[in-house]
Amino acid sequence: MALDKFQIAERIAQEVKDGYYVNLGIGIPTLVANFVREDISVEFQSENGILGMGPFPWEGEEDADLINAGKQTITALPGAAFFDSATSFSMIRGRHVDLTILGAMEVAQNGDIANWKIPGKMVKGMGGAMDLVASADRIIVAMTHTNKAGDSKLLSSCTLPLTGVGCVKKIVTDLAVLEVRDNAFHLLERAPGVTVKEIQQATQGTLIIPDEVPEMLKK
Amino acid sequence: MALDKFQIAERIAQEVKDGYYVNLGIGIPTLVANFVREDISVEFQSENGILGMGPFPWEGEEDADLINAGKQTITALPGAAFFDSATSFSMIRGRHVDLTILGAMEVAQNGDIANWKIPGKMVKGMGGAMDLVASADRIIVAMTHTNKAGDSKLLSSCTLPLTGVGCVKKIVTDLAVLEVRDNAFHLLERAPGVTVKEIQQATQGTLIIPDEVPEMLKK
Amino acid sequence: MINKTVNNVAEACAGVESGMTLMLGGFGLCGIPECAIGELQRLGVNQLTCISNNAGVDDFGLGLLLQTRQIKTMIASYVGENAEFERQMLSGELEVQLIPQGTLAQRCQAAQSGIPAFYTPAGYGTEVGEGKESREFNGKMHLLEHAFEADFSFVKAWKGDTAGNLIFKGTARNFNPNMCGAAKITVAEVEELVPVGTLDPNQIHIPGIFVQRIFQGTDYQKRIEQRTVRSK
Amino acid sequence: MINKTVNNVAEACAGVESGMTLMLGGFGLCGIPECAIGELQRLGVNQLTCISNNAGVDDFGLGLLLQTRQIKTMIASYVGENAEFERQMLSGELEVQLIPQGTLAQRCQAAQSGIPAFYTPAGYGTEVGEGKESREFNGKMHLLEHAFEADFSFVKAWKGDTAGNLIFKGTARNFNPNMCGAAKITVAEVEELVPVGTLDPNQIHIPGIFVQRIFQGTDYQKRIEQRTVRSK
Repeated sequence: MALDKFQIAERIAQEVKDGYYVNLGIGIPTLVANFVREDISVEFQSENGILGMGPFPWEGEEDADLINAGKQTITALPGAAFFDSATSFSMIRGRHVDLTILGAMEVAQNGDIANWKIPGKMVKGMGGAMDLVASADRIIVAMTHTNKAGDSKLLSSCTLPLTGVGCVKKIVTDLAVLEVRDNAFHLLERAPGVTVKEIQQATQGTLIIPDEVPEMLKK
Repeated sequence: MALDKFQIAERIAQEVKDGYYVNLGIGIPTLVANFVREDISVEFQSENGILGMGPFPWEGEEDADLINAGKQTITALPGAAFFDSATSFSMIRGRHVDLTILGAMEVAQNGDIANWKIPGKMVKGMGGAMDLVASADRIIVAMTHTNKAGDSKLLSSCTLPLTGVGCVKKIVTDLAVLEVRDNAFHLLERAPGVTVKEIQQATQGTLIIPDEVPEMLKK
Repeated sequence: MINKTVNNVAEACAGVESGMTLMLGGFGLCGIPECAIGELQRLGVNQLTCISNNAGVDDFGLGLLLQTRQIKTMIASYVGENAEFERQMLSGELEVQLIPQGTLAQRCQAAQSGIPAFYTPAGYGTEVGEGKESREFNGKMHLLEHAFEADFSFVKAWKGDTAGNLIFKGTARNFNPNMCGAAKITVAEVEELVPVGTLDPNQIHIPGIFVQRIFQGTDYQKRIEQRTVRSK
Repeated sequence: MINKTVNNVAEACAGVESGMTLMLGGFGLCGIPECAIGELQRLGVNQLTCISNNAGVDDFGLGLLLQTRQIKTMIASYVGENAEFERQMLSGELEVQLIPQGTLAQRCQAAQSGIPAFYTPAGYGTEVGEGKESREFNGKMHLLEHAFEADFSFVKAWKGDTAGNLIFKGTARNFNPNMCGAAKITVAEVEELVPVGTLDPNQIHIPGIFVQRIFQGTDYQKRIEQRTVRSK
């Protein structure tokens, strides 16, 4: 069965290693923080100016001066630091952030990503996404495998305006975990109960399938 | 009679206006702070990272963590701020500092200045001088009119490696106050008792002499 | 110290004219110069170019100046969550330049710092790079980006002193420090204006040299855009 | 929080090898990483390229590494007040690159920030501009300058916590913050190492992400180069 957004987040959390500074995009990526192992040390950076971001505040303790990049009220953990936007992107552009997790509307088999604009229809802007994808060494995309119309979001080439070129290394969808390299999607894992055939049908770009495709989230 | 270094500083202090942020170079410029009128508000910037620099500390109150760009122990006035070197040069390069006063080994009639190197002999480095002269709108040079060998330091063109090109606007020496424009030194004032002829003899570059040349430091 | 105090927001905004380019601090509704925005609306200046990370919401922040059609061009990185904005943009009434957030911040910082241009990898190979110079450094393509030029910068700080020294709070810092000194005139509004000598010189985020006018703001709403909480 | 603590200066300097490029904070003798310099001398690594605003004095600071001939190339802005330095330079034993102080700071900052290159007016028309690309912006000539590349950054802070967050004191701040995160590995030595949560997150000058190793230094001399005082 396809994963829900919490399970996608749970699977991505396995990619978060001890000592990582991590930037979480809006949406599913935000949920990843909830699933990171307790026995490792990780710090979350939000590009609006905090390192050491904590969970949402207790009711009544919200502070208008303390939000994340999704404009949600948050808390700061002991050891957190606040900084300005230029410093924030020094962390990102200077490759001090170890892992970037963000959503996408389309990913191409060469690693291109599109997630900021549908011409003539939706223009929210790129926010910090272009800086993040142009700079990060490790980029994981969290998204559904297909869009609401049922069309694949894993394409031979993107149709929407790009956010970055050749930058996506890994994708976790509701159906599968895939690695992007050598101009193809390499299937690594499948959602529990989802068949390789279903994944293949939902993938428009070139899909490389190994002999064995283990299930995700096996305990 | 030629001015001493304190009188040069006193004359330069007259160029300091209310509301100015001023960077003072090492040597005579440092003395200028002592002669600024009490009834105007001025802040001194030192490029090693302080705005609102105060006088030397009282004996026994020196702090190794509080120096000026000449490495002298100083104090911070109420309202002072400390900052890093990049921010310091943001102030300078970004033209937020209103007036720069520095010494020179040579100034040319086109405004070129040389003050950091005598090839094969003396190489102390330019410190912040190249940034200061390349950026400041108002640059005043404080120096003796001639060097120890008696040669003029106001030249048709500099012989030493340059610190900046076409940047000096005003010069205050022990003999005169001069404006630099239209590829010439324009004599504005003379030291008390110093004749125009003496100034002319001490000036190798083109000197423009008006009909009347008032004395400096007339009370 | 040089006194930067003005009496009120009207004095602080003196000289703002139609057709000018303004920088405005804030991220979403967090740390925005509420008082200055209110005064700009009252002044009725229009044909403005506004540089700000976001465009407010329909009825607050820069959304107020959109309602009254005072903005001709918006330069921002993210403009979601604003229906009127989207309508004006898609209809062509509003000119919009969307640029990557890090590039936006650095173009402000560059203006403050007298750096006319710099290279960044953000946006290479995308629409953002169209018509721009590109160049390879260390095997990677970069775009040449230029410092902004603006007439006024409006920023909001937590505390400030009469010499213009500023301290920001939490994530309300965001673009505010980078916009200080990045325009011809920087106007800072603060929640608390204190006498010179009150602030620790080690803890000042923006030294007063980057600020031309400072005043204590009033009636801050400090709206929360997305109230997310845990329940006990 | 991620723990950046190492036990001592020896652990902090692990991996430094002959021939490497090192950044060292400080202005004159103010805010220099005294412990790291001492350890570099003890290690005896040589053929070093050192990026630092100054070169110390004869018997302190980087002057110590000059005495022992461990430095091959010195990149600095001001090197006066050091006779041994002058001797080695004029005799050709020491390679020296003198660059404007603001350019030095910005090339560190650029390395920290992932900006490979930027334009500055400093040095145009002088020896410093020879062989460099120049370009006009706003009617004024500028030079293209590049981010530094270095193996280690050694900085000195006043207080730091185990997550690597740093606070500097007075003018001992200088180049230290700009060098953090500007090399592959940044080593911070502090006068006081405190537990996480002790420092106010609003007052941190350098967030821990820019620091890989932190330790509490010992036996600081904090020498004063020019003791200037007023007498009561």
